[in-house]
Amino acid sequence: MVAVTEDPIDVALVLRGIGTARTGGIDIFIGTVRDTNEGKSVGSIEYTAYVPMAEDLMRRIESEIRDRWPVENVTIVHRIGLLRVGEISVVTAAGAPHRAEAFEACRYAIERVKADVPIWKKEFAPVPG
Amino acid sequence: MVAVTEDPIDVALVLRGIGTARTGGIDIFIGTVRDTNEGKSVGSIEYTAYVPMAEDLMRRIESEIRDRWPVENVTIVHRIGLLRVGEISVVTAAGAPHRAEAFEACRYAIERVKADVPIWKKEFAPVPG
Amino acid sequence: MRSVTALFFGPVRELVGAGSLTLEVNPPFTGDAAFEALAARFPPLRAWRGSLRLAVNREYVPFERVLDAGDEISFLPPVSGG
Amino acid sequence: MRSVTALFFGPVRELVGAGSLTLEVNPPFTGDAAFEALAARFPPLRAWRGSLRLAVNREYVPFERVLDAGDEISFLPPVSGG
Repeated sequence: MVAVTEDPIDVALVLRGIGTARTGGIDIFIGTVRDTNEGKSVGSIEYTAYVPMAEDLMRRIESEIRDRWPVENVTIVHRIGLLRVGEISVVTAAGAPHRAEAFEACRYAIERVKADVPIWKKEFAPVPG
Repeated sequence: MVAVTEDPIDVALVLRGIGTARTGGIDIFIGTVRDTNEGKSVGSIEYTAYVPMAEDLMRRIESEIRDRWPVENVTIVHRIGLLRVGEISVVTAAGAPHRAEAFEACRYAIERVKADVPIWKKEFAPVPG
Repeated sequence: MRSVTALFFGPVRELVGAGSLTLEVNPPFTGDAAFEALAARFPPLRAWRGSLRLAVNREYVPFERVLDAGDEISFLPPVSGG
Repeated sequence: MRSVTALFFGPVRELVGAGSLTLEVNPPFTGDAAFEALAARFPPLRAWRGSLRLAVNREYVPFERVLDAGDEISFLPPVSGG
């Protein structure tokens, strides 16, 4: 499952979609909005995307992963819109028979997202007070 | 947070304990009971532990991780008792400023658990019918 | 001249001040030619040229790619999702 | 003779048929000597020797470790958690 969404990402929901009876290991990466970036205070981040291209690329990444590792399930979800510190911006997850495959696939997914998926962030300083 | 527990592991609860405002990346590994192992059908697995030693070792693993990576939080939880296919046996998680550290710390945790923590499994075939 | 639809995102969108524009591209109708057409209208964009990637119909392609009339193109600034 | 408490887990527990026993260990009072005392009572355990790890007071230690009276020891079969 891949998606670009304006809604908050529900990790419990992601998890329910990722395990099967053949899955022995699931790796989930969760990216959250951090309160600093490159030394500057961050209050919120606005994410924008070239949505249809981003979803096309996510589907391609999923298919690359399925070609490369014996995964049962792959999830790539990125949120867009205005997110506050602590909110989840991205989740990648992979369920596989064994843990090494799950880790590698999940890591590959987030690295590819960060390198190629057309999503941009704009940081805003915390509101004073 | 580390624990050996007889209760089902609540991943949403783990997640709530793992993120802070300084956390940019969280990696969570979830081990589940698979329906086959080395070619044999599995219906359930009974996990037993040398509980106090297991928890001591988990605390040591957490402290090794904190020495080695700038993690905000580490979670290592292993369930014991009789688990059916699909149930979660183990969760390791690490929250860190950046994703590389989160992945490495989370992977280290599960590898150390599997290598050293005194927990044993006994597999049972599925009940026929 | 070939007419294409250019979409803008991230900092490029802020620079252009619009989400999309129709661009008239001169021969040889390449991505480079489309960029020239755009940069003629928004000169500060030239400073970005080295970091932009070209997408045509939602796929990354080289700037040498020849465009067809009606293509959806975008000059994408470095992505920063995650 | 030194008296220690031996705990059993996993397949070793099934073989011994108990969760714990008091073991009387002969000089030189090492983990090896404790294993000898146990294997004398449960000979099939000898086949396991190569794969067992010794824990004394909840820490892995070498079999050469000298035991004190009252130590909690365990001969742990290969772990299989996860």
